[in-house]
Amino acid sequence: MLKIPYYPGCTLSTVAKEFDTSAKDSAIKMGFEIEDLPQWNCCGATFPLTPDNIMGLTAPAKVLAGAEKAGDTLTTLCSVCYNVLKRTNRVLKDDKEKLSTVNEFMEEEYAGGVEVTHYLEVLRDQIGFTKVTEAVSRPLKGVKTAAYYGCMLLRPFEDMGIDRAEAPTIMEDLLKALGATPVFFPDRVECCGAHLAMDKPDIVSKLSGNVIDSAAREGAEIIVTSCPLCQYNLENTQAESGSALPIVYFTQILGLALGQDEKTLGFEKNKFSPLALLRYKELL
Amino acid sequence: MKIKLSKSDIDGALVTQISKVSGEDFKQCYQCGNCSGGCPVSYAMDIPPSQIIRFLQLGRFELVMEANSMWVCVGCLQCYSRCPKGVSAANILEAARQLSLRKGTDHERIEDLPVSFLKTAPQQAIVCGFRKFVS
Amino acid sequence: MSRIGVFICQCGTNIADTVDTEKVAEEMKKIPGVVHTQDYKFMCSSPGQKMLKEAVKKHRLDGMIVSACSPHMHEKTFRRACESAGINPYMCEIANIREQCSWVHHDKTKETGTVKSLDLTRMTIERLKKNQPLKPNKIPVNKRALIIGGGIAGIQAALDIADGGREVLLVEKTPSIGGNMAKLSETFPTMDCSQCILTPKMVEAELHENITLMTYSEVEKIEGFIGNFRVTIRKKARYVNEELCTGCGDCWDKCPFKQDSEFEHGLKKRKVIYTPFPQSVPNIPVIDAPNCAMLQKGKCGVCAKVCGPKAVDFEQKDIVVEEKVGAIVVATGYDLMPNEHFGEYGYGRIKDVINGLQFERLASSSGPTGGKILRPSDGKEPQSIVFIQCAGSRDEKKGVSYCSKICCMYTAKHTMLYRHKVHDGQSYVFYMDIRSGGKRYEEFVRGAIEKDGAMYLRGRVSRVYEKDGKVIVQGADTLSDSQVEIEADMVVLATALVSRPGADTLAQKLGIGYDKHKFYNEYHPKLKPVETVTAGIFLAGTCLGPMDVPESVAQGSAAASKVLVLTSSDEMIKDPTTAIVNDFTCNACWDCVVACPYSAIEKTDIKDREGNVIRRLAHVNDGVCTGCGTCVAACRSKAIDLKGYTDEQVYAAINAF
Amino acid sequence: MSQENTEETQATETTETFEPKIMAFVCNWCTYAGADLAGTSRMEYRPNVRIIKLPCTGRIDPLFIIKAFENGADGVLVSGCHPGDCHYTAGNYHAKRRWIAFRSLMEFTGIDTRRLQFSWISASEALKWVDLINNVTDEIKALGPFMDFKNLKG
Ligand SMILES: Cc1cc2nc3c(=O)[nH]c(=O)nc-3n(C[C@H](O)[C@H](O)[C@H](O)COP(=O)(O)OP(=O)(O)OC[C@H]3O[C@@H](n4cnc5c(N)ncnc54)[C@H](O)[C@@H]3O)c2cc1C
Ligand SMILES: Cc1cc2nc3c(=O)[nH]c(=O)nc-3n(C[C@H](O)[C@H](O)[C@H](O)COP(=O)(O)OP(=O)(O)OC[C@H]3O[C@@H](n4cnc5c(N)ncnc54)[C@H](O)[C@@H]3O)c2cc1C
Ligand code: SF4
Ligand code: SF4
Ligand code: SF4
Ligand code: SF4
Ligand code: SF4
Ligand code: SF4
Ligand code: SF4
Ligand code: SF4
Repeated sequence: MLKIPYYPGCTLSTVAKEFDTSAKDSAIKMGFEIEDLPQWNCCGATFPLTPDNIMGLTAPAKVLAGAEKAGDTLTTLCSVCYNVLKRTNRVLKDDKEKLSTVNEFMEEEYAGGVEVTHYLEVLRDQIGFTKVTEAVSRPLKGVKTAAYYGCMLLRPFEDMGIDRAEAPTIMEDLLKALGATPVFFPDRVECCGAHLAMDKPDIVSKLSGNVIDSAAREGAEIIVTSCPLCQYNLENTQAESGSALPIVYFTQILGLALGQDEKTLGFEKNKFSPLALLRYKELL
Repeated sequence: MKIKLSKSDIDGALVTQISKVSGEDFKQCYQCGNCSGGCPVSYAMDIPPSQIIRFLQLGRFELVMEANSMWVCVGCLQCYSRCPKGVSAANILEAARQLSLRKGTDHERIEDLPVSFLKTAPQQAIVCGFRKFVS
Repeated sequence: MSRIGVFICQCGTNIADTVDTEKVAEEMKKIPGVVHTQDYKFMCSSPGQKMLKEAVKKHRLDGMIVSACSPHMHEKTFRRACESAGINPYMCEIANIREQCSWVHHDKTKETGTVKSLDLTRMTIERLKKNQPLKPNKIPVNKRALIIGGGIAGIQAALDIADGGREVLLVEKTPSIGGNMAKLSETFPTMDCSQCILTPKMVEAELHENITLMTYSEVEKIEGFIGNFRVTIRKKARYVNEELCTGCGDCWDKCPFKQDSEFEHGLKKRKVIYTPFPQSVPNIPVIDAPNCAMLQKGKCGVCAKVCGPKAVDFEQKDIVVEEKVGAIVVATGYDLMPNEHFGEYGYGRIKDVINGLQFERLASSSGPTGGKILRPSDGKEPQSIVFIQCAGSRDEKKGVSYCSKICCMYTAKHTMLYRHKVHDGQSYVFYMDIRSGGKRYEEFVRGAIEKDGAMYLRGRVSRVYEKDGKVIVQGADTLSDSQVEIEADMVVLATALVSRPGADTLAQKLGIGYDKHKFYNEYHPKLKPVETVTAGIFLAGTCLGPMDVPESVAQGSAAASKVLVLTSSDEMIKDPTTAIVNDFTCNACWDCVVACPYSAIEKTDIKDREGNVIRRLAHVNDGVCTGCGTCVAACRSKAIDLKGYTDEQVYAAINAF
Repeated sequence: MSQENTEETQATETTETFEPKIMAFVCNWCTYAGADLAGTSRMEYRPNVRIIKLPCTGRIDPLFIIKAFENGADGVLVSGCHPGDCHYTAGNYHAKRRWIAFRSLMEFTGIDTRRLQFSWISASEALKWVDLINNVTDEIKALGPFMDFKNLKG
């Protein structure tokens, strides 16, 4: 079975465990495996935007160095981890001087031989969405599902390149493969407010509120994301505002479609579970 | 506001420093306003991103440092992604934060954060927040 | 008119679907004068046309109607067919039963379309009965061309026409050709030296066997019409014999008196006997008569004494010549808006406030400072310069409403020239918008900002004043919402381009239109950009409105090509649709003369044998008349009519309605 | 419709079945081409109008209009290039001045000025032409047949 080295990151090992497990279980259903790096550390959760900040690159560089031992690709799930690792990797590959400076701060040197991919890319480019459809045993027929991309999965385009930055379809294509009806809504690449949750909750409410309203207006019944912080912000905002769209990781929906036992998918952690809706639609 | 403009302002040391730290050349910006137009939080900023750059072009470093803009910027890169000149307001605001934090003054203290947040929030939010707000 | 053929086209099914063409053909046969009718599938096809021609012969037709598509489509086709069948092409008329009938009335019973086709065909038949055979006007064409204005646009036009093998007369008002471009230092967007690219063209114009230069000359009168203009030109006295002068310069070296140089815009003096600039073409001086001691007071004559070939001639007089040409290109260029418009900017009061052309002279290596940027007041190198854009432009109240189009570009150029010459100098540019449309233009301006560090401020300057040897500029930067004050060493105004003084008088002489800013009007701003309403007169360059060198040159070439087209044959064929005056009924009220938008109607005198004027009459010049018919409707005595659209023809159609 | 049978039908016509005759004087360059375009675009409009093409609206003599009414027109339409667009630069200005004078003359002679309509239609305004013809036809229809001149001519 195809085994791909995998970086879970802090949040997926704790608060967003369901993201991690649903992805792993789904992979097996589709005939591959993602395997935790034997050793890893926090990526820093933010890519340093000032080019003079080399220290900010060392944490993700360590992850990359570890990954290099496990293979030549590294996959991730969390949008932020993906962003930080991919951009760092790019900088280190392009700028040999920076690479050697960073290497001076690490026990194990990184040679620049890793390709960072997202789980979505693995599905699209390595497995193929048609294969995914073949593995589907519980098509999500008629479920109007909105994919919320947020910022980090897509931007900046020249570094991330996963899909068109302003008009991505990778998640919608996956949703289609699962039999669901993707809902394209205007705010799907707008920001949720991210870490401002820490000290400016009112801004987050506003931004996340916009995202939810925008999806709801287009008739979404479920929102999927690939970022725990997006999930957190959207869900919290909803709790405040009283609307009740389930906001889940795309892998949870994937798991459902692949016929995994819904009890293993962690929906109990969601403030608003999609299960009732799916039962109502007689999909479960 | 009245500005007396001279060469020493335009090429001022602090402005040069922020340009160096951010890696951005302010002269590149042509003040089209796209960044401010798309920035999800410019409504909450004292000075919106494009005007931050304008003040830096004019050598008004102190105005930039006094404004809340850098602390409101969420780093979403909307500005940079859509800037027709490839200028990153995000980098510039990060540089402003860095210059402020590198003086050793923190913008947030962990003690001040609500416990509920610390308990439930994804780690990444906390890590990221501290990277942005604490020296 | 007695033998008319009527042909009804089915246009495949395009007409036949909604018009019963057979019935139309039948009905039309009943009209007196119609001797033959026929409907056919495709009238415009070769068999269709052949059929027409055969019918003409067989039925001895002397006129025909084709009821078919719009005349805009096939009128020419059918008239040509007529002509080859031996009847006058203007005896063929089209009834439009496709675009204006079968295609717009979708009634499948054919009732609607047929009724209308009957009406349209009948009206056309009645009209045709009043038609007269017409002959296209043939006008002889004089192949010489006159160019008025020897700037880059005029020079280009002259060279192209001359290269095309036609004789050109280039009339320039000042002592040398070259115009404003001769004053420029380097030129955007490529920054090549203006003199370097212009001088060879000036010399080529001087030496070209087909070009006659008349500098220091002005057009006084223009008569005639397309192909046949008579032009009166005054060649002003130079007081130097052009044949004898060798251009040695001894005269101006020795002349003891000085005046401000027009060419240097007052930044330098010239002698009273002078050439405007060293590369002048022709390199022959003129004496500035009002300031010459000899000519005014009869004392001096130094120049004449030192002149080896004895070329100075104080007795010289203006010469007035008449020239015949077939086409005229007007390329009289522009001026900068005069100083007095800028009270708040201190122009004329503060020495270190100058205009764009003055800056060009400062930057020019052949200029008054040898190419060093030095400020006029004390000759010091300015450490900071403020450029004020839209000075006078886009100022409805005190200046002109339009954008001068090139000042954004030349200001960017000036900041670059300044930075290249004064490395640590800082330039500031106040602008309202940056207008740099054009190939590589935007990149040029960005270069000034990004590479050469010009500080652009979005706002207008409110005032400029002097303080402690500095020029204080107070304006706004709307981008930062602030009032801005700059202590500058020098200020350059990007002054509006305006039309030449006297542009209107010249236009009136030529009979061409001009706008309220006295820029000349093109015939059609998009499709006839270098033509005027007066046939045979063309425009090029900045006399039309602000434009840069590339555009002026393109227009010079465009005008030249128009001239070459016009002079490509000895005769011009013109549509015979022109007005004609009935000599017996015209009572010389001149209503038509006033109404004609083309000044095609002349007031003529009828003289008896002794030469006494016995009557006056309107007379239409076929060469000029465009056939609009405005005069006809204006004439209260019904003494003027329009061939092809006579009152009779129109009434016949109305009566058949 | 030939003249004879128009008169015949008119006698028995009620306003509902009355089909007005409208004469249009249009310039060759703008309105004529606009009307052609309506055809090229296969638009549809009321069949009541008969066009007389002239080089320019400047050519239109007020007497043409009177003549048209005399010959049984129930309405007359005059249309040319937009002001400033005249193929002959200024013909339509002259025309406009003339019409203004003519309109007051019409009023004076007691013809309902609604029977005479002016319009600017460019070569690209096929739709405007269609609307104009439809509207004018409806309006004239509502006004009923124009009898004054016909009776005069009688
Ligand atoms: C400060 C400044 C900088 C510029 N820099 C640039 C640049 O870098 N690049 C660029 O492309 N363009 C530049 N331009 C624009 C450029 O000067 C013009 O586009 C060009 O000179 C226009 O040429 P012209 O032949 O139309 O008119 P002109 O150069 O004005 O020539 C007209 C000629 O006609 C003559 N004349 C006028 N009236 C009569 C008459 N009645 N009878 C006979 N002769 C007559 C005049 O004496 C003159 O010689 C600049 C303009 C300014 C003001
Ligand atoms: C939205 C818009 C609005 C505009 N509005 C205006 C306006 O209001 N006023 C105005 O003045 N201008 C306007 N323009 C500009 C105007 O369209 C252009 O200036 C003009 O059409 C250019 O004409 P052209 O002949 O140079 O090129 P084109 O119109 O592009 O014609 C080129 C022709 O060459 C053919 N061709 C290309 N390659 C080959 C080949 N290898 N072999 C053979 N044939 C080939 C093409 O098929 C085409 O038919 C507008 C433009 C746009 C985009
Ligand atoms: S989008 Fe770019 S060019 Fe436009 S104002 Fe912002 S930084 Fe400047
Ligand atoms: S990165 Fe900051 S400045 Fe740029 S759009 Fe996002 S929040 Fe606004
Ligand atoms: S003449 Fe006109 S209507 Fe007849 S076939 Fe040709 S295109 Fe059609
Ligand atoms: S006029 Fe005489 S002195 Fe003067 S340039 Fe001519 S030849 Fe020389
Ligand atoms: S005569 Fe006139 S031009 Fe000659 S030198 Fe004397 S002042 Fe000069
Ligand atoms: S070209 Fe520029 S400076 Fe000149 S008038 Fe236009 S906008 Fe103003
Ligand atoms: S308007 Fe008629 S009468 Fe008067 S001058 Fe002209 S042609 Fe003669
Ligand atoms: S037809 Fe037109 S151009 Fe000709 S003379 Fe009459 S008004 Fe002038």
